[in-house]
Amino acid sequence: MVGVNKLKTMYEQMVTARHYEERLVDEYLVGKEPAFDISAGPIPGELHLAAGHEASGAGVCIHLRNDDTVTGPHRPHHIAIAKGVDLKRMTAEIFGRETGLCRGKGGHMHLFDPDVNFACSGIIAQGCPPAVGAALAAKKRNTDAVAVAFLGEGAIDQGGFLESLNLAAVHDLPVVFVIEDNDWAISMPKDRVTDVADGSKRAWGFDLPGVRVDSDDALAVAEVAGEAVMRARDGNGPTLIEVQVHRRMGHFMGDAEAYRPEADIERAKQRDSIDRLADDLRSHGVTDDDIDEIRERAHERVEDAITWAKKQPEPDPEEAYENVFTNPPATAATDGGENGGAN
Amino acid sequence: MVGVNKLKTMYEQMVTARHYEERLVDEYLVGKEPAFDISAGPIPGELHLAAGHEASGAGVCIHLRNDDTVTGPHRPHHIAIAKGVDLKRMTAEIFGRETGLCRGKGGHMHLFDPDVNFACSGIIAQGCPPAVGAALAAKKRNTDAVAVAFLGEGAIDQGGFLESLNLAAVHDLPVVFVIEDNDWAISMPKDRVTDVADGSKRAWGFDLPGVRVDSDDALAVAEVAGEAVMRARDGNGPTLIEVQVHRRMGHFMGDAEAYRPEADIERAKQRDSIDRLADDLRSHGVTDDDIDEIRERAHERVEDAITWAKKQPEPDPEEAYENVFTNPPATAATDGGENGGAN
Amino acid sequence: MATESRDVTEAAETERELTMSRAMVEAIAWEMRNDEDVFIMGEDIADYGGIFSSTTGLLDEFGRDRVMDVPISETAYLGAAVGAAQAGMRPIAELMFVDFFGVAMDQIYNNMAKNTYMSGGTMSVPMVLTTAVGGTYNDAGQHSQTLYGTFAHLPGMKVVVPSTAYDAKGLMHSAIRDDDPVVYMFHKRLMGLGWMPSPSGPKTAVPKDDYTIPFGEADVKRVGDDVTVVTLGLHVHRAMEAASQLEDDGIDAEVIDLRTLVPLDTDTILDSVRKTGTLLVVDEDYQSFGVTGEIIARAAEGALDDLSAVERLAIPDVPIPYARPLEDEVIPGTDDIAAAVRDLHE
Amino acid sequence: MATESRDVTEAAETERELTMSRAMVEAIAWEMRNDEDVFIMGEDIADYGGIFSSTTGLLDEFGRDRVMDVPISETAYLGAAVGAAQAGMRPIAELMFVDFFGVAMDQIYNNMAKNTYMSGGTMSVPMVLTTAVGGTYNDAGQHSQTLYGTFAHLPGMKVVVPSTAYDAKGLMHSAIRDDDPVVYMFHKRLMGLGWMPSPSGPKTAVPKDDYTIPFGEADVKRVGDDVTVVTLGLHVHRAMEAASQLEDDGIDAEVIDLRTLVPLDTDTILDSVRKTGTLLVVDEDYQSFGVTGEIIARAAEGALDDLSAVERLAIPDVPIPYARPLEDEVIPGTDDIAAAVRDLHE
Ligand SMILES: Cc1ncc(C[n+]2csc(CCOP(=O)(O)OP(=O)(O)O)c2C)c(N)n1
Ligand SMILES: Cc1ncc(C[n+]2csc(CCOP(=O)(O)OP(=O)(O)O)c2C)c(N)n1
Ligand SMILES: [Mg+2]
Ligand SMILES: [Mg+2]
Repeated sequence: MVGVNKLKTMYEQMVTARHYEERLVDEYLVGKEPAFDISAGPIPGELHLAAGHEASGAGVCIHLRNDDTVTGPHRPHHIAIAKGVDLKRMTAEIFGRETGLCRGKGGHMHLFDPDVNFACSGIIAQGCPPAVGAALAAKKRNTDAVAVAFLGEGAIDQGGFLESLNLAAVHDLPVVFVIEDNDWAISMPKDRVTDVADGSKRAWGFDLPGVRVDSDDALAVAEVAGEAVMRARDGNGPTLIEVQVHRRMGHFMGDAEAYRPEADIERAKQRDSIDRLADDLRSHGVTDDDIDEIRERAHERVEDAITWAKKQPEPDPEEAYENVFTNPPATAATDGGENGGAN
Repeated sequence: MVGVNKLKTMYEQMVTARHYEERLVDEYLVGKEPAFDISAGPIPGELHLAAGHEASGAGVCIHLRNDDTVTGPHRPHHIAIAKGVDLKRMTAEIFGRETGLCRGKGGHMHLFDPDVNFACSGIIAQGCPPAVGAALAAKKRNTDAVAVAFLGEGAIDQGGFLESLNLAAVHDLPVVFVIEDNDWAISMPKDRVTDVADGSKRAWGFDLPGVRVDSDDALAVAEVAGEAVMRARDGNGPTLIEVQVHRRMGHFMGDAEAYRPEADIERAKQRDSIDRLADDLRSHGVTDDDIDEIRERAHERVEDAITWAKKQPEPDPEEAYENVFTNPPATAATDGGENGGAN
Repeated sequence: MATESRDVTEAAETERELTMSRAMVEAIAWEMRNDEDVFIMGEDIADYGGIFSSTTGLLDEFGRDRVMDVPISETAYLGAAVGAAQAGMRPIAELMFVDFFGVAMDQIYNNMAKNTYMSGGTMSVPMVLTTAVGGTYNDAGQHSQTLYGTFAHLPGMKVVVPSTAYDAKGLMHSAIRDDDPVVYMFHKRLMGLGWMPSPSGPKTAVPKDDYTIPFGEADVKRVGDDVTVVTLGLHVHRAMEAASQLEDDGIDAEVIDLRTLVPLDTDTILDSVRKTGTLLVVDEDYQSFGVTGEIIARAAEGALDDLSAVERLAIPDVPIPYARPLEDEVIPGTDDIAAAVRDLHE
Repeated sequence: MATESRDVTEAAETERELTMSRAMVEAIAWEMRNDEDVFIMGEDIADYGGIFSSTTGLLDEFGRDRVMDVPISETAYLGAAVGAAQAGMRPIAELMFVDFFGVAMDQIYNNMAKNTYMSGGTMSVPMVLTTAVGGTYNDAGQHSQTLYGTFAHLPGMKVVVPSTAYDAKGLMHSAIRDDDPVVYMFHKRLMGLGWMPSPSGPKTAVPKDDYTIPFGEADVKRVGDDVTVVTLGLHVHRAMEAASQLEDDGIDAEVIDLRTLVPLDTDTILDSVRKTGTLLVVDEDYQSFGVTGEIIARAAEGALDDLSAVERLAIPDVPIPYARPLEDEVIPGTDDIAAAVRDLHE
């Protein structure tokens, strides 16, 4: 059972994520208007926003501890926030600053926070095997830590995910796979790329339990995820979960969504998991004032993070040569010999 | 229904394959005794023999035409023979001769015979995607040709196989996947690497039909495969079949099988699908004389192929530089510039 | 079908300038119109028209059967392209970013590239693998590589890297008609996308008719006596800009656009180096064990006595970082090229 | 833990010669005994002891929890090794043949090699990827490659290629203790397998105690004044044999065993080339865009004025063919090396 305190926490995380991304849109568009140039402005490069996915990040991560591992996909903000990734340093990373989580080397698809065991990969499904590895490490060390891999519904056709199901199953590893089904893989609707409407069915061929949560009802997600995480923590092996979420925006910033029916865009925007969870809170006796307070706190936290991040220094160009190795070889020969450090 | 003529054909193919491999053992060991040196003798390199797998090759390929495509794995002889690959040129290839199927470039794991649309890959499960592609080509060209991909039970955990199931399913392609379950992947018993005892279950997660044939009864295989091939030919999409076969020998020549319980080796040798099919033939009224005649014909064909192959010339070393491209670039610069053709 | 028809059609066509993406698509469409066996597969290539506009408009003309969106299963669909090619079709298959090669490299390398040789020439694999390469827009280490050297190192594939619309069209015609597997690497920054402005060089006059550009012929973009600059892709344009700057200093650089890495036009490089005596290789791939080393080695093998100095500029053996100052540091810029040429000239 | 303890222990140990496979396993076992976080995963590494005897006996001593057979799912288990390493363990993961890299290259390259950099150094990936390389036993194009250049080209992994039992042990200790991902490429022909006889060189005296060999230090196997021969792996032994033959002709070759490709010991190469003036690079990988080009380029960059001739021997940009006369043709042999040195010496 997911009590009211947890629901409040989830709500706060979801509001934080949503507001965070709304604010990122503003910041991202600086320097990109009127002509959109992906490499211009304070936040260059691709930006994949998760508005509409929040219920899945919050509903799953509410059950996790710092020593549990989460691997995220290319659309990671809501998950990172729910997992407790440092919001200031994450924002600084997205702004490409020296004090960012990855010192400006990773950017928004590659957020790494070892303090809360969070990592991403921008390659489809490729966060799954490392999550299995984290679960394997937990098992070997006899801790009761678990690992969770998030992926999109478009990733369920990728070998790296499918192989991971089997490896996790055969060793009964404490890992939960969470498919975020937002109906689209960029421009491809799911029925164009697979016959299986319910992605959790993929589990069947590996003798694993698969469960689908048919709406982005955060409470429902939290209940299903709670069972899966407990199952993993108790040493009873992996679970595959699919959660129906919605993509409220384009695939990435700049995507005009010409391929997407108007009605589908409207539908995605109507179903708001955040409003629904607010109603749930109210039905648990949480007052509108309390809810407003949570919202305000979340908004403030977001503003603080963004303000802080924008004040951070950019990395010195010479830092590009650092961190290839944790233990850099003594010889300077590694990076191109006498001509290393090209520019 | 599989009539007696087809059963006779299957029997002949199975006897051919078994005898062929028995003879290959002799030839392979030439120059490798008393000390086994994998690179010595007339047939160097790895040699994976399929004794005990014959029912699957014959039972499936009996339904195929020359314009149907088959992709084989690293253990391909019985399948190649059942598909009608030129036995002489295949043997010359295994002996590394100029007139071999691949002019001595491929060897036994890489048999290509475009006349009957047969190809192999020595990389686990990697024959599956090209089979899907052949099926796609057939569909695009509106022929009723089909494609069949063979793989071992050890290959069902490999992304290339799993992705292929989905791609075939979503386009309803005329392709049949055949898992040959011989209980072992080199030294690894299947329950060490997957939780699923019945590999055909992998189909479930892709909304595909999966069928297992629980013994290497060639007739049973032929019946199941017949349905699957017809389904494909009629435009009704792919099927996954698993056939229980037996590995009567080591994984490859030279494998002492120290990891394998004596009893398991004995069990594999006792169940002989060839004897069983002979009994089936008898019950269909085929006489012992007829059966002997088939056997003799098969043996003769094998001897002819081996005798012919051994008389073939070895390739000229200079041929190593040919066939990188079908359409070699005009400039000699491709293979290493002025120093190309190293030796 | 005209070959190198630039001269013939130039008069009529100079008015019509195309972006590199439009030129690529024009060649693909021509071939699809003229050969039923040509079709194209990839992620988001149908309705979206390719993330980098490499397939814009093809769905409308040719329909879903010939312009196929595929699952995010690169191993399966690139391998399926191999199978279809072996069956006699001429598939074009797009790998959205070259950086994703690792999920499908077995099909690319062990099947697509090797089956012709392994089959002793009895099979052909007439397919084109198109893929977007390159950085300069801060997309970080998993989306900004060129991997030129990785593909060129492994025998069996022809490797094409166009730098202008004219070349993009002619090389695409050649690629589709070629009976061998061709890896066609287009640089995002050169495509002429509204949202990723190109430098001025890649948009060129492009004949309406079809024409081919043979593989293995480098293009001397600028004749010069002092220093040879060998490069490809985006850096052709940076090298040309640097050469203009250098003119003012009285340095006369020769700029060579390789256009194809396999086959490699060693002769053109050697002729130039024999003339100038100095060689700068500029590349957007990782420095060590790649393109720059190979070009320098070929020059050393073929013209050692004429060589008085060599130098290279490439990604300095680090993954490609996200933040602008870091990415700018590792990708060779116009000024870096000019400075290196000046050094060599001294 | 001794470093380069050859001198100290030599007296006591010269009697004990080991094959390269025994030396590798001895180092792995020592590290597993001394560090609970070290474990090993791979196909057929438990009961079988590794197809090339790279793990013989480990199952008996350490049991199935630490010596894990895995499904034929290279992406999953190599990626799992990355995840376990990031969680603080020190996995060793075997890729049975390097030729299979293509089914798992994304985990190897985009995660194992890059995560340290992409995380700005906040994550480490202390894992060892062991893999068998090389031909000479007629296993054809999908099982005979070395792919040295492919791995060395992509930054973020250290790349180790031992050529003797002594080096194999010391480099393995270093690899396991290193906080970075190390690709440890062992040549099948050097392992000392009963069924694939080694040349006489790789079996050496090996100290019983643990010791490390630092990465980035090439080994000058033979000092000579006339020609520099740079090589690695199996070809160290072929080059040494060639050098013996050449002695009779009065040609004094210097033979350098690189031992690690990343980091690369450029200084040792340059010192030698400055002395001899001529350079032959011998490699079992494909010729173009690989190891040989890089070594020649470094020599040209660093010692152009001292260089009077360069030459290379490698696989001539063809997949590796099966039949004996064909494979023999493409893999450089002792005689090829001797002939090339003679040419250079003229
Ligand atoms: C192996 C690989 N192929 C393709 C891509 C390009 N790509 C990035 S996101 C994406 C769509 C993913 O869809 P889905 O998994 O449903 O996640 P969503 O974006 O909907 O959250 C694709 C194809 C990639 N990053 N990696
Ligand atoms: C991707 C890949 N991984 C590993 C191997 C090495 N290998 C060759 S055969 C084999 C076992 C295959 O077992 P199975 O699929 O059951 O076929 P069987 O040999 O039993 O017929 C392995 C692991 C390979 N060829 N390709
Ligand atoms: Mg999606
Ligand atoms: Mg098997």
